[in-house]
Amino acid sequence: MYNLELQNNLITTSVYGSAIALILIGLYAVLVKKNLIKIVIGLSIIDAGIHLLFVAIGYIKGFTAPIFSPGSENLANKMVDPVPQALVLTAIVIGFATTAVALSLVIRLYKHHNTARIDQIKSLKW
Amino acid sequence: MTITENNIKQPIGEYIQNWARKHSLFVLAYGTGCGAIEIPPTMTSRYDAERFGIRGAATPRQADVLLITGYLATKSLKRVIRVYEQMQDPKYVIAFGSCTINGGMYYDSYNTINALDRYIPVDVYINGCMPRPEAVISGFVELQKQIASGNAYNATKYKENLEWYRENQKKIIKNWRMPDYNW
Amino acid sequence: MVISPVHYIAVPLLAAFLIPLLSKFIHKELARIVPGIVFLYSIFISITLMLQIGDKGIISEVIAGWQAPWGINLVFSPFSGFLASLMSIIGFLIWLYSYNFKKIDKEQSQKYHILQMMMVTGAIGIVLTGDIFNLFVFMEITAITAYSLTSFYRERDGAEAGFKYLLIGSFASVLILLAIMILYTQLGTLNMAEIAQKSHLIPTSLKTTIIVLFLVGFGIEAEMFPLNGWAPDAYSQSPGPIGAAFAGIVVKAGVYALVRVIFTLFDIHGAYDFLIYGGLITMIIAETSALAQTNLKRMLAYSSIGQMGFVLMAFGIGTHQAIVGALFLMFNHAIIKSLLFMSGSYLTYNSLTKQISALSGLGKKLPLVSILFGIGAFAIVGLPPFSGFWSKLYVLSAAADKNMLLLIMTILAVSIVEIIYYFRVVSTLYYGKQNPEIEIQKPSINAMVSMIALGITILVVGVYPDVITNLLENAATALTDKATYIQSVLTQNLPIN
Amino acid sequence: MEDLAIKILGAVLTTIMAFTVGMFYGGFVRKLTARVQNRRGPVVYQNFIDLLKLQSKTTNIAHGFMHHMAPIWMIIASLTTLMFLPILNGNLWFPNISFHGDLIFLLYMMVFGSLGMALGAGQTGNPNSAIGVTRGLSQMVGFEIPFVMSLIALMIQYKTTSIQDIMIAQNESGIWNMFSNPFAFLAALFAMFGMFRYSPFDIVGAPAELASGPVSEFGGKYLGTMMTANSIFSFFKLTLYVNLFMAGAGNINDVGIVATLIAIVILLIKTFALYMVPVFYGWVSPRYRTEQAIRYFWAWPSALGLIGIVWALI
Amino acid sequence: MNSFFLILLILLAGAAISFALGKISSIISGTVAFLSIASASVLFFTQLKNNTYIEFPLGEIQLQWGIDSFGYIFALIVLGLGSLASLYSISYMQNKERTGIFYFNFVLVITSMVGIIFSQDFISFFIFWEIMTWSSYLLIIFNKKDVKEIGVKYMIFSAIGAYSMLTAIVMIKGNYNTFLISDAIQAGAFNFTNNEYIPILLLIGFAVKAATMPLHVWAPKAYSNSPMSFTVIFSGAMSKMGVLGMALVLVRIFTFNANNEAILPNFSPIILQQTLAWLGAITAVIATLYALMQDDAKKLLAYSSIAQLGYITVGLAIGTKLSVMAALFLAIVHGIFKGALFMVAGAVERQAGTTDMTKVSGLIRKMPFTFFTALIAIIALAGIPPLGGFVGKWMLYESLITESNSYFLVILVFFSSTSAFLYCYRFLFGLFLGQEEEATKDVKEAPITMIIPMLILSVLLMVTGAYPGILFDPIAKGMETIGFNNVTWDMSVLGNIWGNSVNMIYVWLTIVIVFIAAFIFLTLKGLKGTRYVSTKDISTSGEIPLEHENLTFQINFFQPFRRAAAPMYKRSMDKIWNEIGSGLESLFNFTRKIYTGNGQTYAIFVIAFLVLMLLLKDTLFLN
Repeated sequence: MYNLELQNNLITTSVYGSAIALILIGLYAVLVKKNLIKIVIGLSIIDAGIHLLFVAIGYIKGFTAPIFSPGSENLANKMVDPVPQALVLTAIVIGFATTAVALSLVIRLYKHHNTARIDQIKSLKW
Repeated sequence: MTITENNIKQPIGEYIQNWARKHSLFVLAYGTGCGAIEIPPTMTSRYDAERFGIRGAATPRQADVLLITGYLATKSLKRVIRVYEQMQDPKYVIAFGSCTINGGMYYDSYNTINALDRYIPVDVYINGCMPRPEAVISGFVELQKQIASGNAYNATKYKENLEWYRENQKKIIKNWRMPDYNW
Repeated sequence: MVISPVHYIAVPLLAAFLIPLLSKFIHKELARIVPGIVFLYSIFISITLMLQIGDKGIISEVIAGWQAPWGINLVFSPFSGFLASLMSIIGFLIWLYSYNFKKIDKEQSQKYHILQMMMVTGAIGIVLTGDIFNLFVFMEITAITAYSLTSFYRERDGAEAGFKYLLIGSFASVLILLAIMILYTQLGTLNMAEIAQKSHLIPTSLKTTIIVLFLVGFGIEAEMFPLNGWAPDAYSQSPGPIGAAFAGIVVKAGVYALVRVIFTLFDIHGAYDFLIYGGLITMIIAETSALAQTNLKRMLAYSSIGQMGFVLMAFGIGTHQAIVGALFLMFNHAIIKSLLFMSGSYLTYNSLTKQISALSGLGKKLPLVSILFGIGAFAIVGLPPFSGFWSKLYVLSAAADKNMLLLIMTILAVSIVEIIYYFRVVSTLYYGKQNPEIEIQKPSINAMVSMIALGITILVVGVYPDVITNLLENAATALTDKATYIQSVLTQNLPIN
Repeated sequence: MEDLAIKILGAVLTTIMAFTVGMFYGGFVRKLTARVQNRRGPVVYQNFIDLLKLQSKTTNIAHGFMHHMAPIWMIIASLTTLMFLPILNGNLWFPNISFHGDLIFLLYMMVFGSLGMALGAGQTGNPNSAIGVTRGLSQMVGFEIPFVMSLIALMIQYKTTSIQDIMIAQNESGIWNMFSNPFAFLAALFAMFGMFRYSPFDIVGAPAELASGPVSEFGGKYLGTMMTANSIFSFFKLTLYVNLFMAGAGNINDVGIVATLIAIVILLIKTFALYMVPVFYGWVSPRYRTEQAIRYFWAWPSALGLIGIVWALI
Repeated sequence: MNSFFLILLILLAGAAISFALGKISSIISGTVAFLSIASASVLFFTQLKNNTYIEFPLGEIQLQWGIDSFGYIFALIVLGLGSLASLYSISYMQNKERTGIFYFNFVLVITSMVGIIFSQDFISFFIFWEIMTWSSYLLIIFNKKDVKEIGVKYMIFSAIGAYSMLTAIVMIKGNYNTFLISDAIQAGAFNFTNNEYIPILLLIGFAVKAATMPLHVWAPKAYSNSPMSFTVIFSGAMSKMGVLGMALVLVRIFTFNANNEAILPNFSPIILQQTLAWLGAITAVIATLYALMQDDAKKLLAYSSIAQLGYITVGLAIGTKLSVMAALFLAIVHGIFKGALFMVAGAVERQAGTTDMTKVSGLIRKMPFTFFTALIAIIALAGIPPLGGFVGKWMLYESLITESNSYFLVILVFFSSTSAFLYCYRFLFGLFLGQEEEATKDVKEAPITMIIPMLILSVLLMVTGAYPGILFDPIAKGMETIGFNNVTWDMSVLGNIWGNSVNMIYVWLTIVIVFIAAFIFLTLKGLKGTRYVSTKDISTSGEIPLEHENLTFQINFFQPFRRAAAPMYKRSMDKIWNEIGSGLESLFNFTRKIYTGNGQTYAIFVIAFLVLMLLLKDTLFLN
């Protein structure tokens, strides 16, 4: 079980803070910016923020990477949980795929509509 | 069984029928000319034709007497013939005023019939221009006498001499377009 | 070879990898045929496994030998098995239908078939997996393939719909990921059975936060109002059979996830009311929006959203019978909406525009398709003797058991709206003026077969619902019986052989 | 057997009486109208002469089967209603076939004749006839409302739908209904104006506009038969009113010839008195338009009828 | 094999076969339909014994079918009229397209009605009810005229009815845990003291089919627009299914405590009873007023059907022995005469091409048998003695006056009934009387297969007039089944509880004797002098109508009446419903604007919803 109490470490706090800031920045981009590319970038930023947050939560101060290598067997209880990192890796891949699809769609939208403003692309409505 | 009255012999059934016909004359007043104005005083309180059983009828189906009141324009003739033929036997025609007899003051008019009985058979003529209601009533009384004696058979004459009448009628009426006499 | 639930996922993945190679080196046609074989195999697995669990209860299969709490496992319970079988069958029928579908063949049809296969695989994965992160991954597989399929036609609006879907879908993935993260920090496990076992340990406020995140995240996939802005566009712009797949497969997976979270993971009763009201509002908004649609596929899309609202609401009632009813609704919705989308897309295809008014008089030119569409329309509004009636009856009588008179009346009032727009289409089909200029593209035999199969299913289930109710009873029991689920996953986890 | 013979005899007697009285009433009306207009007028038996003349017409025109049937329907309606109406209160000689005169049956049977005539008139193809018929039917809808209201008031009052019972009850209490429930009587009286179609409600025949309306194609024997039916029918209507509101005539215990004759005389007096009301009203009123007539009936007479019902309920 | 299944199977097979044969020949298809319905009728009336029941399960639901004396009444209408109508439609549908679909749905409607009569449990009742609804929907839009308006309207109102019925059914299941009608009755599901909404919802459901105001607006166009051979069933038999249901429910509401008299358990049923009765009467009045303004004979008949159903509703709502008997009698007789009238309209439509009374007139010489049927049926419809219609009306009035205190109701009903003479005359005059049209010069009498059913129905009307007892017999038995005691009747004597009676035999005797005497007199007298002339030979002030001129008075027929009754025409239920409909539609159009089409807006929705949920999470999930 992990404690969620915030460690007094300034660095850790700043990591959490920047993660949340990233999420909010991304959200701002997605919700307010009109340009499709900017929206896609915003989505990526949100993803990045989430990933950062997850990794940060998984990290315990002073623990090492969860890699078993010769000579590190005795460090087994001093390792951080590998699962969040594994998850984040997967999520990054997924985010990559999503971004790729998104960008291809943006290209096609631009071709069809001659604009990249999301508020002008609403031929499907109601 | 016959019954004799005024030197005329009739079977009793016919006598009764004629009596009823005589006392119940439904008049279809064909108000073609100025004579029509004489009909209201004839029917209303001063002269009161109803006491003779004379009564207005609205349609030829119910009428016994066709009253031609005054001059008859050629245009009206067609209607008069039509009405006359629609009436049911026994039926009588009273022609009213000089115009029906010889054209009267319209004798040389291009569109007035001069002698009515060339076109339909007339039972009683009432002369005068116009005849007073007394004269009209006397005409009716004359008709009643004819009916009672069984002499009012002009309708039968019309049927018998239909061709002659038609010939005369068609001389006047150019666009005939009427069903032929069908009874 | 031993049949195990892993084959559901492994075989299509392998096939997806092999298809480009095969088609390049052996024969081009293979790219289109192989997915069908894969689906057939899935159906075969489904049948075998469904027969197996008849006596064994729940099959929990671990991947790569790791024991349950630690490794990723697949759970084939009567509930998930029912959905997986349904999805494979619908997937197969959709493949059969879209095989040499003219308009798809104009584009790159092999991509289409791979994507479609992967989408179904993802959905089946969602249903089968016992690991919450794995569920997320499968959901992303489904979603990404769905984005691509939505914008498959290189027409003007496909990309737009795809982008909207992607935008909202990304939110879903973010929220679900966030929820999984918080969950993991609290419990240190990702196994759903274990989470279910330990969920009472989470502090209440965090627990509700997690639930909210999950609900909103999966709610997006399950088309809950107001999270369903993407849905009408995606349905209407995707190829016809994909619309059917959305309605029959993708959304079902979303609903599955939502229901799993509420019923198994947290078993929180407050969420029942949320489901009822959320479902009800979804239903009202969607059905009333469908009323004024002039575009057939968009109308079907709204109707689909409304039906999903109905399903959610039925789950929200929460009694056994209601869940049976909800599952019945899901089943019906899958087959009926698939039929409607399939026949509807032939109708629109032949009318040059997707407008309803352009369909007039097609009933004479495409008699069988029109009749099938008519059967679908009659069934979905719940007219006996078609299958839609029974699901409605189940849900309504479950609601009546709880004495929810107003709810029943609202549902039925909304159903009247549904009747109006469906019957408008049917009457246009049969009794509109005919447009003589249209050249008719007759559906191919395989498409006819798949549609007729669906139509016959509707009729058979409608006349004799017993064929399906047993399955549904078991599934409903499996869903609500949390203890058995936990027990069978956590203890019966010996790897088979 | 004897019973049957008496019934048949009674039926014949009733018919003859109704016919004669009806015809004479018509003659009286003509005579009186003439006197009011300061004329001598025809003889009182003028109607008989007219009838005789009409029947002795040698040619008759029919426009088809329904035209031929119309007078028959009217005769059926007149005679059937008459047969089911107690003429004299329980008198042996006028038993008819009445089952004490059921009001609702009579209400509906009364329409039979109108419908028959309307059909006959319709077949003639004469537009005037059809217009007359629509007027007549519309007017009927008008006057039936107050009429039915007053009938309902009576039925409530006496808890019976039998005319005979109503008569007996009046005789026993000694108070005529026209006094015990004046509102209902007034409503019925107004309805009667419409029923007899004297001015101001002579919109059906309306000689100046419609050429005698429905009957405009009927002549000869048809018109004659219609006249007969109408006479019988007006006698029926009068008797119905007298029975309902003026205690009818005769007494259940009087079976002797003299008593019967007295009863008949009483009946004649009552009916004649009642008959004069619409006739008097007609002398002083010009003709209404159809919609005016309908509104007339739906306004005050109906209100009176309602008050009558409330009165009876109280 | 069980006769219940056998009958339904025969009918279904008939439907299927006639559907398959529709492409080949409409006559064969129609013959198959007729044979299946006729043989099902024969089976029904010979094989099925009263009060036989079968039970069988469908899943967890126990279904029960059976036939009791009450259902028997309606089986008489459905199967009798069904056979005749299918015989009639062989010729009627002869030259039409898509006859396969027509006969399929036609037989299916009959099947579902038979099913409804069989059903002793709500589930099969509802299933058959819905089958009836949609198969009739397909027939209504069969003529492809105003499909959207008519069909959708019909479907909406049917759905309102069916769904309120379904609500009641599931609520019964929820509260009493049964789907069986008899169990529900025993548990007191229809009883007002237990709950008000179940009987009311059921009544709404049935009232739609019985076209009671304000749920009647679908009826006029639906009746007039479907093929006439179906409207015979539609108006004659299908509307009676609503009557069946209403009778079942109402009798249970009112006679819960007492068997013979309507002793009312508490106050609210009285209100319901009065409301329903008034609604019925107002329906009758309004429908009559609209009927007499119609220029299309079919529409006229449609409105008149609604009016007649209004009387039936009144009778049922009053709920006394005589009134229920009157209502059921009227139901059967209405089936007969309205069936005959719609057949007449169909024959005219087939022979003359239209039933617009401004375009057709003077058909009496061309179609004498049709006219005869029309005449007889109209006399019955108007309630003029001595036909069956009068018997029903008489009982209704007597019951209203003598047994209930609904004196003001009786005025309404009477007003409607009197105004009915207007449209009755209009129907006969418009189609058959007056001068002959040039356009319909070559019209011939309808073929024999159409004439025979019409004549059979006319004869039935006369028989029911002279011997209403033959109908009283099944009705009385049926009424005893649903809870009345000692329902007495006589072969031809009608009696009320105040002791007054009408003997129909005497009425017939008088009329026949007078008729014969008058007919002989009038025909033989002056036989030689009597001439039959054409309708052109009329006295129009000597004017001669030309051949192509038609002087028949047809347009604005009841103008004076309309002027007099103008205030009553001001508002129409149709308009009100349309306003409600368009109001709702614009509301829906407004709400769907939520889907703006802008992806960003949807994203904002998601976030807003998330925030909202996060704010409300504790109140939502922790209760």
